Amino acid sequence: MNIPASYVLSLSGVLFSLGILGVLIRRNAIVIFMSIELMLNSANLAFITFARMLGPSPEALRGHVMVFFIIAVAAAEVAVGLALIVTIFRNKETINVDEVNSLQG
Amino acid sequence: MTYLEIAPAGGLYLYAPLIIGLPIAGLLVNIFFGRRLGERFVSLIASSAVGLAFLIAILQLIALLGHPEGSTIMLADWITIGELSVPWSLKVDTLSTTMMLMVTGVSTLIHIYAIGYMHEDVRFKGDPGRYTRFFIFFNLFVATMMVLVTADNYLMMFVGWEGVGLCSYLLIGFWYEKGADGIGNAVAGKKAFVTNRIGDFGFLIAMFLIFGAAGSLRFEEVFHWAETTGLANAGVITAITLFMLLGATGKSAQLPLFVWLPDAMAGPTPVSALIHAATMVTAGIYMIARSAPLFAVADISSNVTAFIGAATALFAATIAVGQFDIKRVLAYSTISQLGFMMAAVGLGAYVAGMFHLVAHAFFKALLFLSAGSVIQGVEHEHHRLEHDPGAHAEPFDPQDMRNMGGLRSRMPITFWVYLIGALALSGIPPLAGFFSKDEILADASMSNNLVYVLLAAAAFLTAFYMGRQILMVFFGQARSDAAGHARENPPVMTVPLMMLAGLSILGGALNLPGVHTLTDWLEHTLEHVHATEFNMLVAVISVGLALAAILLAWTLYGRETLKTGQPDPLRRILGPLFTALENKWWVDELYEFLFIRPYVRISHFLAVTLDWRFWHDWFHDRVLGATFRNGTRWLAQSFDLKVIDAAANGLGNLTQGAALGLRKLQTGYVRTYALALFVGVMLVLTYVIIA
Amino acid sequence: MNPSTSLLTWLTFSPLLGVLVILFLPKDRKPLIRWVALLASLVTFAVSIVMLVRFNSNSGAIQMMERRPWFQLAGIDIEYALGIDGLSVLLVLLTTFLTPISILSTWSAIEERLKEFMIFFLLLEVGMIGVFVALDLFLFYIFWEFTLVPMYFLIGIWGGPRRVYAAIKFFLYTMAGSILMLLAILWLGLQFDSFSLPDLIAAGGISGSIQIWLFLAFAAAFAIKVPMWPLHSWLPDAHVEAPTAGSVILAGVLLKMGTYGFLRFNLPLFPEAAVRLAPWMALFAVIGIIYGAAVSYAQKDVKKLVAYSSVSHLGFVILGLFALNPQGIQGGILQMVNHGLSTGALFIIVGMIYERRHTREMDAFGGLWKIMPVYGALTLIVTLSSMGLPGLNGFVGEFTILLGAFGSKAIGSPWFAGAAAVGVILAAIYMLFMYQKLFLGPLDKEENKALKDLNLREIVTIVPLIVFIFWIGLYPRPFFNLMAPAVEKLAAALQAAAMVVH
Amino acid sequence: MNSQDLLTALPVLVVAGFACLLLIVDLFIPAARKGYTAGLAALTLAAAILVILLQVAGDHTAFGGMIIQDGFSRFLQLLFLVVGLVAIGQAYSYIRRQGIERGEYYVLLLFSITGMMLMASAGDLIVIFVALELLSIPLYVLSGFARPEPASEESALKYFLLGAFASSFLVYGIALIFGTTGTTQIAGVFEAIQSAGSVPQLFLLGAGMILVGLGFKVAAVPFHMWTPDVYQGAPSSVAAFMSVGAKAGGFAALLRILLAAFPAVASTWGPITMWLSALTMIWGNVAAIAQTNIKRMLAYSSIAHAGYILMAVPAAVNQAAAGQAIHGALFYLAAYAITNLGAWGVVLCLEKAKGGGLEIDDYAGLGVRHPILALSMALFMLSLTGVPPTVGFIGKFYLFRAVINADLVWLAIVGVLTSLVSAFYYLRVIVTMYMREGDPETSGDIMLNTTVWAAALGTFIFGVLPGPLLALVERAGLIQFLP
Repeated sequence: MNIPASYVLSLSGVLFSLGILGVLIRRNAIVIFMSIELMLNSANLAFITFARMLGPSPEALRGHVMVFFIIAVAAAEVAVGLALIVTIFRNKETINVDEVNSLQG
Repeated sequence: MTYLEIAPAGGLYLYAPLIIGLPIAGLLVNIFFGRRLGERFVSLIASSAVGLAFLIAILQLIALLGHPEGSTIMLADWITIGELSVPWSLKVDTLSTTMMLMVTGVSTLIHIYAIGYMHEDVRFKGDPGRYTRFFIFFNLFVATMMVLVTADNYLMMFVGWEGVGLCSYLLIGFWYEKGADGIGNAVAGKKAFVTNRIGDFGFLIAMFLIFGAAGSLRFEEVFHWAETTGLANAGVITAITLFMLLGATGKSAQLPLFVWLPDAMAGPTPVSALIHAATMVTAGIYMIARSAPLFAVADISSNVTAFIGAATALFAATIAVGQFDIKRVLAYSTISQLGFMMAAVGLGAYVAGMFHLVAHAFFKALLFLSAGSVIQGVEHEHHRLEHDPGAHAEPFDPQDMRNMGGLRSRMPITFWVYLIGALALSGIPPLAGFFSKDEILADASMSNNLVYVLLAAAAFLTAFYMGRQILMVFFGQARSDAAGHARENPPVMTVPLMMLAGLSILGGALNLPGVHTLTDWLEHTLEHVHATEFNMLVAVISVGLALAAILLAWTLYGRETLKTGQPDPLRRILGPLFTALENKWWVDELYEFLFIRPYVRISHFLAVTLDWRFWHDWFHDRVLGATFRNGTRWLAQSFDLKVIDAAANGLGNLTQGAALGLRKLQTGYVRTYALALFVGVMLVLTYVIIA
Repeated sequence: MNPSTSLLTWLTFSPLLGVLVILFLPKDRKPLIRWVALLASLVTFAVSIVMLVRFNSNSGAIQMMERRPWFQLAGIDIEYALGIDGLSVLLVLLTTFLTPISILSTWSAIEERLKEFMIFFLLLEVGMIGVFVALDLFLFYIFWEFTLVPMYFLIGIWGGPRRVYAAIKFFLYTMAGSILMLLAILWLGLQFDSFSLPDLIAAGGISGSIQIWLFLAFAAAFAIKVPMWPLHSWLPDAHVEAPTAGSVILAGVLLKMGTYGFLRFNLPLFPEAAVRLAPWMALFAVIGIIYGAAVSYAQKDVKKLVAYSSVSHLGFVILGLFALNPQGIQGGILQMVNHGLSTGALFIIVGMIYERRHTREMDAFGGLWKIMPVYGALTLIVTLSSMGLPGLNGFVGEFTILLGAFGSKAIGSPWFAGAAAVGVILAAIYMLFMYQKLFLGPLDKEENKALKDLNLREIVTIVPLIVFIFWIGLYPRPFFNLMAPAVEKLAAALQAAAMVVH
Repeated sequence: MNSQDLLTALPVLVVAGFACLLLIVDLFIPAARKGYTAGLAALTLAAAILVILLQVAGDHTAFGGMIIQDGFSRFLQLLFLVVGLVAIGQAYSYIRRQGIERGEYYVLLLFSITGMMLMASAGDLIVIFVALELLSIPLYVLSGFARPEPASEESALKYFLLGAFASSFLVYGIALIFGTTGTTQIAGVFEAIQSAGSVPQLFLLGAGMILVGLGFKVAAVPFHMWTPDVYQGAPSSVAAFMSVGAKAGGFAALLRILLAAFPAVASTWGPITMWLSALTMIWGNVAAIAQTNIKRMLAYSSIAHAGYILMAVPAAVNQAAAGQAIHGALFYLAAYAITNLGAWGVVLCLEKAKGGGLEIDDYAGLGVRHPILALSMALFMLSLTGVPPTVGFIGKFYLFRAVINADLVWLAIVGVLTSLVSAFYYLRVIVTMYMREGDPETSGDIMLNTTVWAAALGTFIFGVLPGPLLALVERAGLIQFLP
């Protein structure tokens, strides 16, 4: 069976928007971070789809390659991000970003 | 230009520059060595400098007798830009030489007189050190006056013109710490200078117009232009001459700018005699006579001049009647006499004007100096009495005629010379004043009746107030102990008086009817001067008027003389009118109200309200600068920024406010930032879609 | 590089020698530092004299030209171009002449942080000379802005109580103006691919309307510097707060940079605009003359009075320059010098009394002539020169300016000159008022009775100025001769432009 | 992949490789001797500089166009490397003083520099993404390097979250570009758009999102909010490095993409960037006025300067001015780097433990106590204001010239007016240093001071004789494929 690309693309769009929404409304650092991951993965989805639309061509590979890179980078970010969040939790006993606002003005 | 251009007359003209140089040399010597030299030498140097200058003038006279066409001595370039070329150069001709002789001559006498007078004066005023300064200023005056009269172009004349103004300023304010509440004299000096500046403004504009029209400021060229193209440019020339007239009214104390001269009496008496009677104040007359070719073309200006002169003559004479200060009476009489001269030159009777100018110089100088001798006689006594305990507590004015009386016997020489001067001034034949004044009246009677009537009336009053003065000062009995014990002054003062008296008697010989020495003499310089033939009718009338006036004065002040504290009999007769005269028709008050106070207010408004409060503080500091000011205040005392936004308003703190506003946006909440970022994204993307 | 061919470079940067020496002096060797600074400024003065000797006053062309490629900016050669001609030579001399005098004038006034003071002062001199000799717009702008920095420090560190305020105000105002000039300079550079003034003038051919805009952009910078009414608000602050030497240089030279800018750039670069706008410039000049005079009269603080009088005096200069005829322009240039001398002297004089009494309120004085005769006499001369008494320098300038303006076709009406002449009356009023307040009347204030008359150093400081006051007043010919050819040239160019306009 | 490719990419490879190596070597360097790590890192950078200088001039591509090594990239890479050297010099004593000396610091620095260098020579959107992350992630860590200092951690968290957020937009943008053009190669994208007559909406959306992602890195308003907080919280040495390096990296990619890949839609991004730059200049300068903390003040100033550099982008739309604009931007980046590093150096000198000595008031009396340091700072402030004779003035002059040349006079006017506003808060520092009493003590070691003095000298000398630097910039030549 063959799902029309547009479906998939709109799905990725929806995911992306959900991600944004999450970043904007959630307070928990980890959840915000997950929302960002969501956005990245929606991008992955888009890449794959576009690559598939291009059919078997060398250019299509770029899409696939990009996806791998994104995954790798995301992983790196997870590493850094979680580490940060943990250290902050050690200090503040909370990961509510709204309580992390000593720097301002 | 060549260093020297000497007219055929040759050698003697070469010395002309010395007439300026000598007084300058004198004052330089006194500036640098005066302190060490001591009074005797200081006065000697000053007087001899002027005396030598007088000799130089005589040399010029001799030279001119040979070659009456005169000469121009080029000293150096002064200003040369494009077509404008103004040299330092002297013009020696009969007109200027007349002035040279008169000025240096009278100055010499007054210098000598001042040796004695100032010796006393500086001691009365308690600052002997200032003796030197006086003679420095005096020399400076002679020098600048010489620049004025020898100038061969208007700009150089202007140098002298303002130079004498400066000297008058310095000498009026010579006792700058005296006078009304300590500052009176200084203020009088300032008043004189500023009033003159108003006249000078006219002079300046006149020069601009001349240069614009004639393309030069040198007399020959300007006059040549006027004679050749005069009628074509009548309009311009009228404007020029009117502005000149403004200048003349300033310097020669005519309506409406005469107000400074009476106050100028604050200066020491020799100053009043020399500067404010004999020489400087006649500069205006001299300038108009000098510019005869221009006035010849501009009838309107000439008439205006004549009327102003006549009006001033009468106006000042009326005021003189109501004065009690011996010097003020003479001051107003000076204004009045200057009015006569002004009227004369206005009528085109330049010779008559110059004649009266010279004659007046003699007897008015004489009168002032004698007045000075009176004053000093009284003051000397007063100061002596001051020392015995419990003498006059109330302030004593040695110049007030009401404190005098009966000086005839105590100061005989002074009395006689004073009498001569007074009679000359009143125009009693055969004294100088009679001939000179009569010539003017004769001219007026022929050309302009209104002017004649005004002048005649003025002449009548002149005789009257002089009579009044003589009677009040010298007759009756003393109205104060000071006057009671006054005594005659030393010869160093009285000798010059006698010499001047002589001149006042013989001065008329300069231009006797039918002989016209002066006329022929000046003819070499002033074209189209006419010798006024003697008019018996006019003469009789004027003499009659004078005698009548004296008689009237005698009936009022002579028959029974004034007692101490008794009011002036005129007050009874004239009532309020006399008050008006006494208060000089309130002209000063009027000017105060019309010009001075408004200017002070305006400048104060501009300075405080407009420039400072509005422009500096409000607009720049509040509106523009609040940011910066707040910032700097914050710097100066490490102000906490949070406090500032309470204070500030206007555009400046709009920035400030904005800054703080932006600060508030910076909440520190990640999600706020993210939101901001997202908003940005939305903006960009929407733009992308729309565009 | 050898001094003979690059004299101007040496002239411009010779104060740096002094800076270098002072840098290595310990900060507590105060007398030494003073002498070194004075010496350095005197050396500069000597170099400027050499320059004067070399100067050929018969040619209106730019002389001692130095043109070196400096660097390339986006294809435009920016040159290190120095040169001097009749328009600038007097101002350079004025600068080198006033600097040692002002250093002398603060001999005893500045005690703390003397080292920095002298360094900044000499740096300032470099900037000022540079402004007057630079012939490349870019270079000019650099010097122009550079002068801000040392002056800013001079006011801000050694100034009066509100010094910081005054300093920042001074800095921002001048910068605000010059920034617009910067844009105009950029625009010119783009049009002609060159910033070199001679080339730009030679190229010419800017259309009328654009000329107006460029003219205004340049004028913004210069008018603030002059300062022309109504942009004068920074001046009283700067003057009142600045230390004496600062005021002297500020009034004596820095303000002239504005008028010089008009003369050097606006007139030759945008002649048509100059002709078109001359009446307006004249109008503002005249307003400035009257306004400045009136406002001065109402001041209580001597320094403020003198500051406002500068507004009036420089109004005359502007009026003369925009008469656009030889009389006006030469008078204007001479008046720049005169104002530098007279007002400089006035500020020195104020400084002397301030050093003694630590107040500048006129009411605190009176009758000083009695105890300070020398001081009184010298002040009198300066006062008279400042109010334009014939025979002294001020008169020659003002008269020629007014004469030029009166007959100027560019201004187009004698009324401006006529109104300006009223300023001469008003000048007498406020100047004599000041003199009376300080020196005349009774000596009734206790604290004044003990004042000492000028000492030798102070007399030496002021006498040179007096000498020039008389010299220019009595025999200005040499000064006019220096500028005449250059001015004739400029006037001719402006004539041509006027032809185009009308 | 052949040796040619390796040679072309060598500078990047050198830094990357040594960085990995150093990661291991550092384990064997005792904590007391972390100086060695610093030294080795410095050597690495020096080596890379050498390599670049030895590289054959001209434009080369490697790895199938993934890497472009042209004058543009070379110039920027040199800039990054020099900045890196300075950063190491400044950090060495500072982190020790702050008690956060760990070897990773230098390694992370190297990695970040690698990312920047890749940014400069990226020939493919993929590379740009990777480079961006390689640039950023180490910086996230470095910002939090002062843990358990809460401020530091907080700044790291903010930077991290927002950075990731922004870069996810970048990624999605790339995805859209890829979808509409079928390639991620810059050249390819360019050709694809040229050949395809019309521009699809999605492409524009993509372009916009990429703009956002990079705008975040260069701290352009309104994507700047993180800057002040992060600069304030992060260790000053890191902030110094960030303020120059990250910004330059962002601009490298921005210019490259917009000019080389998206010229076809210049009519769209031209106005956007124009407004962004205007907004950035105004906002940055105005907000800076209110700051009392020098680090925040410098943060806003860096925002403002991003605005100035951003002016070059819309200016480059205009063919006539394109060259000047790019050169102007490059020169300004260099000038800004010199001046700003110097200024931060002074900040480092005055900073005490626990964020003391960071208020502008703490600078009072510096002029008397430490004349040379104060003079340098004054010079930096004047240069940031753009007052001659400083390099900052030349930079502004150059940029404004390009902008006016592109007929964006109003933008130039905004520029000059805002720089007038900036004069105020820069002067405030000078005023505090010279015109107020105070007794600040400084703790600068020889290396730190050297960097400051060098920067001061550079600021002044390149202000008076900008010739060499200008020559370098203009030799950098235009971006490859520039239409």
